[in-house]
Amino acid sequence: MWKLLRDWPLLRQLREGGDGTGPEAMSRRTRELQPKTAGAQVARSVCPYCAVGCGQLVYHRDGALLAIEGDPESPISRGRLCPKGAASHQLLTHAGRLTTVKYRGPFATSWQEIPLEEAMDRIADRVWESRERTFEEERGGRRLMQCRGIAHLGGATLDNEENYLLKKLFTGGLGITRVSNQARI
Amino acid sequence: MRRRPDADSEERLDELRRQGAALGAGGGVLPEAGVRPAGAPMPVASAATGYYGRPLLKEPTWTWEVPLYFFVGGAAGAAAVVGAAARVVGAGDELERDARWVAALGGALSAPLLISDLGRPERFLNMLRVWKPQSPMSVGAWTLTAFGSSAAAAAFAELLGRRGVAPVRLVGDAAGLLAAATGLVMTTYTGVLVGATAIPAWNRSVAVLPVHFAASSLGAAVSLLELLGHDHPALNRLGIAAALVEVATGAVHELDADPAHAPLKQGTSGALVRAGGVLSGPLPLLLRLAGRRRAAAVAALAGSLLTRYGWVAAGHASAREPAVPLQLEAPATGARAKRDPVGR
Amino acid sequence: MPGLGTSLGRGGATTAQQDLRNADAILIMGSSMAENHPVGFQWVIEARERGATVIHVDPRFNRTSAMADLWVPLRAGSDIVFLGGMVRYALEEGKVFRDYVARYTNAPMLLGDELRDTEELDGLFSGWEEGQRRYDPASWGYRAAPASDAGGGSPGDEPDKGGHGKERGGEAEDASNPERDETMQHPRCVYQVLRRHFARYTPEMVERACGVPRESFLRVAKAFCAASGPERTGAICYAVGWTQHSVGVQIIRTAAILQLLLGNVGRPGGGILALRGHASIQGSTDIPTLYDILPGYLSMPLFERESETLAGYVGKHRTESGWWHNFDKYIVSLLKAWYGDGATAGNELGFGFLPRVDGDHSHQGYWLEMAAGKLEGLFVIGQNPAVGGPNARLERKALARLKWLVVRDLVEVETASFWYDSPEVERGELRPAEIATEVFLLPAAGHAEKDGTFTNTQRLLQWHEKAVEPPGDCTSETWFVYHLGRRLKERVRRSRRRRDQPLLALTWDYPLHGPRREPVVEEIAKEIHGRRLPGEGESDGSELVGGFTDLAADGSTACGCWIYSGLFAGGVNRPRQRQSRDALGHGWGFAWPADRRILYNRCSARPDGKPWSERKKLVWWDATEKKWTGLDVPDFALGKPPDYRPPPGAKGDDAIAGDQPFTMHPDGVGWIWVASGLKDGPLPTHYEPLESPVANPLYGQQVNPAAHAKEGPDNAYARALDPRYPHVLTTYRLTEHHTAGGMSRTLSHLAELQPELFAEISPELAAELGIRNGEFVTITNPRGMVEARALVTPRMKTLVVDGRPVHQVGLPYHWGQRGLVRGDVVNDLVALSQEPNVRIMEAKALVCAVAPGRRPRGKDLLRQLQTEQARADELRPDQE
Amino acid sequence: MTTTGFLTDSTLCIGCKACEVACKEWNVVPADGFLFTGTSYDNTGALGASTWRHVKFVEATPTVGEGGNSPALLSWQFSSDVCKHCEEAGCLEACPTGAIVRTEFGGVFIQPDVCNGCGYCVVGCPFGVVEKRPDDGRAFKCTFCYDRQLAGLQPACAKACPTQSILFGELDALRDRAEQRVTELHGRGMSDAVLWDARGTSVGGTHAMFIVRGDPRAYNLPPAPEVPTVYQRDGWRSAAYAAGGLLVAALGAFLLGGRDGGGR
Repeated sequence: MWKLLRDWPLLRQLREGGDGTGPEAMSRRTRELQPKTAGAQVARSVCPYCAVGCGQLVYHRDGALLAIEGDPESPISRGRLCPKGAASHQLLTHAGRLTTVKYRGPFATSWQEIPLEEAMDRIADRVWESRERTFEEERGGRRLMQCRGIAHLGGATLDNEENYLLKKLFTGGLGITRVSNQARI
Repeated sequence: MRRRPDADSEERLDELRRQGAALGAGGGVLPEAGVRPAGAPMPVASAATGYYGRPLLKEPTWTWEVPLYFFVGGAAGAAAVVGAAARVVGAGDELERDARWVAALGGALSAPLLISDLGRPERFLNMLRVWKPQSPMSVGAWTLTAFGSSAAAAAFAELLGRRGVAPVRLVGDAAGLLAAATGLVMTTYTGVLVGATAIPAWNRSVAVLPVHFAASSLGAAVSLLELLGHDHPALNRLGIAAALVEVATGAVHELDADPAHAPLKQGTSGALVRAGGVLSGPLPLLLRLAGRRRAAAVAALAGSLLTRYGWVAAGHASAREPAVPLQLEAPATGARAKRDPVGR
Repeated sequence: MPGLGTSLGRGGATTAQQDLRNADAILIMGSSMAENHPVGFQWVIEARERGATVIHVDPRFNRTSAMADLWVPLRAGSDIVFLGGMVRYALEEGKVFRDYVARYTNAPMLLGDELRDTEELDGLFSGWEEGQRRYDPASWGYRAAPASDAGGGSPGDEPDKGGHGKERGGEAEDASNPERDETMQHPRCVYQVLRRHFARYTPEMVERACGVPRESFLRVAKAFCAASGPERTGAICYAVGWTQHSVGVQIIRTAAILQLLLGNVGRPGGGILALRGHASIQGSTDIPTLYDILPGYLSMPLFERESETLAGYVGKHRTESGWWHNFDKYIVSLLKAWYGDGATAGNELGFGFLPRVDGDHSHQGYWLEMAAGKLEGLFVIGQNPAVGGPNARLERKALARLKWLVVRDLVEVETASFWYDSPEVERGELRPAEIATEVFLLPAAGHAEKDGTFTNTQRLLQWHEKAVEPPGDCTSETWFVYHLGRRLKERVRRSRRRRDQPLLALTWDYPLHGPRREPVVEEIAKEIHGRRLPGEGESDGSELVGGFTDLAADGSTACGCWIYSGLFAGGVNRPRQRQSRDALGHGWGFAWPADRRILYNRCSARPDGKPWSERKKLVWWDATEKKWTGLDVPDFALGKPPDYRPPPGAKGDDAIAGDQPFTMHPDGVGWIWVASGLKDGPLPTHYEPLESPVANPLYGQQVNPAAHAKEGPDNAYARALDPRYPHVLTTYRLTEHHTAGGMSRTLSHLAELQPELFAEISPELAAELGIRNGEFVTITNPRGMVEARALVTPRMKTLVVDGRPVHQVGLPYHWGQRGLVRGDVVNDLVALSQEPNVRIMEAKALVCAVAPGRRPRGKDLLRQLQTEQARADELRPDQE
Repeated sequence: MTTTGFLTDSTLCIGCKACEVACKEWNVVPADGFLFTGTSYDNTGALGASTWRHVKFVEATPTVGEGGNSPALLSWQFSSDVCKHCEEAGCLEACPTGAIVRTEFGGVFIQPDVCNGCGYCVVGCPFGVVEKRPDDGRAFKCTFCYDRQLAGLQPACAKACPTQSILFGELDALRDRAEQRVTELHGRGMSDAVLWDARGTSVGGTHAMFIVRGDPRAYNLPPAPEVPTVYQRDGWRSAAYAAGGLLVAALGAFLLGGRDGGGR
């Protein structure tokens, strides 16, 4: 009760003066205000949208993302971001983000959720079956070594290491030649 | 893939060539002539229209309770004054008693009205967080607090006073006087509250509004007392005085050509204001001169209430029109509700 | 990238975004840089504020035009006429930087007598084989140079082959010095052939074909050509506004020719900046998820005789002179990286494991197979073809023919949901209960939830650190591919079948970490960088190589992508470095190759090695130190003096003289003339888009003869001058959204900024059709029909082309059926067509009709579409 | 503590709206609706409770051959608007609860934990900046990133701006810079470049200044904004007369005599 009274800005006004627009009118929360990133950990990252390659600082605490801002030290972006780059925190945290595996069986009219490992097993099965059916070792006595029935699309949004593994497994390992992505000229 | 244009497209091509020639081609680009041709209106941002005719100001956020409070609080304040005056002159106990009760009930009704208008009603006490004389709203909050409690005290004393306990009467009278003093503020500050804003239709009337609202409140207060059965001639005199002032303020607005005051004369808001003006000015005046006190009272009450709603409505209309605050040549064309000039 | 690759040697931007600051003029064309690369555009603004002239040539007055000094609207699809006009202006008005051109380009080379130019053949070059609809480039070679080297079958004309692998394009050249005329006066020298070729690209022709007033054109030509010579430089920025045409590669070629003539390549403030649209689109070509190349632009082996054996394949692609003499080292090191001990001398180092390409396996090529029911399974990872693909309607319908589909993304994109909420379902073309396709939709990890590198638009590799664990079942692609591969390798552990040997041999032993047993990404990066393998007897302890110069052809080294070799030099993760030391950003990230920030920078010095000028110095020869030095890593043999002349019989880089800066080319110079490596001609030539409202004003040949229209019932075209589709349609992006929208339509903070599909229309067209701003309009062509809000704006100009008014309509293409804001799929209007070299679709120049009001719904729309297409069919000329 | 400010230079603005998004991301401001307006590329419309930075798109008619940087004519101007943080702030004076305070940086800050949504600041703002968020009940506007400034960081919008169209810094230095910039632009032939800074008015200057080309009114920047407190003098005087008159009238009315025969 006494504390409440002591924090009553009116009394502070009487004690210290002020017209009720200055520090005397500030609440405890305001007086203790800090940026939400205070004391957070920072990871150095790169914007995932276009190819300018703006440097990003990813602020996080206890495994949760707090904010993503430009990296002032980047010689390319100098800490600045465009609207998309500025929205990349929302990109990773928005409610519509997919976090479970969805499966749709033949002729099904709705999704069902299945465990990740089960999905991986089934995908491996499908790849294997299709490869078995459509792999051609030779044609006309000439080496082909090609899996005709499987194709891949995508890569321009992925990491180099990811594209490397994709190309290595699909083309180098499985003989898939139908591999493509957004990149052209 | 080699494509040879066939006959009919050749014709089409010739026709188009003729069009091109007709359009005075050669420059490679069509003349600027048809930049805003009929059939293709485009919103315009310019010194003449402002930014696509969008409002500059935000409309008031007050809900129906606030104009009602202006009415109730004002009437209550005036009643307290009338009651005190009656007491001082000793013009009759019933009148004084009823005036006190009107003031007390009005004061009691005011707080809930204001609180329910708040976006965060649970925080109504914050109104007493600071003392800001530069904020009419702050002045009003403190005034209402003082008025409400003193008026209530006065009425309560009235209740006990009947049993003739002397000190109680003394306290009651003191409270009554305090209620009257704050009542004077209650009847007038709302005019400053509305006038000292960014809304052109309001702030250009700031010098008139307090008088206007005070007269309106007085008219309402005496009318109430009269309807409660009091026929003291003083009430009629006050009613006539109030009506006279209302006639005057009404005239001021009607004669004023300031475009900022258009909302007071045009549209719904104009209709409300004018109706309120007639009901609280000329009409009760004539009725009182004709001795029809009760009819006059009813009219004045209605007028006083309508007036407050009228002024708030005018504020909305005024905020939507950017021409005045932006000093545009003419009223901005196509000013529409926020972010929908497409007109859906 | 063959546009840049064939002209200059490497298929990447020649410069860094920061270097735009040093330009005296910047020509932005085929790009709205301010809209789509806003943060990179800060350097253009900085140049402008320092006095540079910023020029924007674009059909629309957009946010880039609003920041430019000069803006000129041209008809979409007429870029080569405009640029060709600038080339002609430079040649005829004496704006050419002669000292540069004479020494650093192939302008002085003499060409064979059998060559015939488009001037003589009404739009075709000699060598056109109408039957096969392709060129035989035999007649394009330099005089006295064999049409091709030992490899046989001259490249560039193989229908199966894409263009990405021919960055060098030089197979057809060897070091045998062709005849030169240093005065560049000889009628058969490249310079004179070029003059004659572009002779008809006059300002008057530019006005006629592009709809650009000649005065405006001349202002642009004058302003840009002034940025040339020892003291001044100019830069060109382009994006998909140039590439997405049936002549995309040749548009870029024209720009390369212009920059070579003005001496603007390899110098500060010069060059050509290819602005790419995805975080790692450059990387996904360097380490390609593409069908026609292997990492480092090594061609995929074709299903052909030469590529049967490693020797034959190397013989075909290795050049005698120039950097590609090292071809064998790179392919062998790649095979060792992939197959490890499985790659032995006995099995040609596993060359036989690689699949052979026997057709057009590009996106559009195999999608047509899919539509024909020839594909069983498809992986779609971080892409959304149901909205972003050309003729998206056809692509969506094709998905229903698959046995199974795996989609990995951050959200449920339209590609994953095609079976229940695509427009085709709404129109009753597809019924969920009749679609057999099994769909797996897996949640992906975001950039802050995984380690890895992106390669940005200026070839810069930058590492992004993992900040947090991905939510729920979200995983990185690294995790997905690794564990899929692990499962599949399990199945072949004991297999003796030939088909299983590649999978069996595939090195897949990456260290794992974390709760999900994620491969350690740095280990993959090291594999890409390259290792020296332990030889016989040596106990393992393989060590990292220093860079690609350490790679060997004897199987003693492994390297996943030779051009990236160096990213882990000295065991340091260079892409992760964050100490920028200078304006070019050395010390921040790693630019391929060898951390060179400006390519061909030997050009920044005169032939004698001294800078052209103090103002424009970058790299120069230090006579006392006897080495090249300067502000960038020299793109040249460090110790090779300017006066070095190759001894007879010299091979590889030793065959390149000390004043030949384009070391990737066998002749060491920039190519104004591309003797081979391109499927549609050695010089750029204007052809109309596959769909055009005008007849080609320059030649009888209407469209690019080598382009593939892939015409069919579901991929119909409006024929040239079709009066029913009189308007030019162009598509583009907005700042507020990202490509097909999966990363922007789903975010409230972006979606609210551009909530609805709109069509930008000129006031003239609006008046003609009685359209009011904000109302709905329907845009139609033979492939589709979309409705959009009309945005009537004077920023759209009605041009007069070939004497007739041409209205242009602009449509951004970000919307689909899902997300916070929805709209019709604009790519339903785009034809599935192929530029001959890289098989890109023509999305920037189409035709359409515009009508007020909304489109029909459901079956009615279907009926309407079918009539449109029937009409197009019956009206299609028999020449098809 | 130095007082800080914004200088928004529309000749450098590329209309990318990074400031709008960066602001919303940092301050966790909700979306402001998904309506297509048809007014150029501006679908946000105006500043409000859920839009604290707002980029305006002023379209004119471009001429072939001239870019937007041409001194000759206006074609397409972009300008990022924000709370002006007035020296004499209407909202600040109006607030009855002390929820709105002046920070040590000169900014005007609404304390969300104090505001009770009385709405008086909304009509107190001569720029239509403050607004009540219906679903929340409280009034919101630009905080001048008070939390960031306390930690020595610049506001989110200024940090994000790709072309430094939004400059943040010490107010007086910015003012000098603004004047230099305008002189420079005039030197380049852009005689229509003006600095909007309400120093001459009762608002007493603002902590957000704008360099625009053409008439500021086209950007809804009022030529002569007034802080509503200037009307209080007349208001209270009139109130005093009214109160006095009322008192005199009441007493007089009774003094004139008569008696209340009424009462039930």
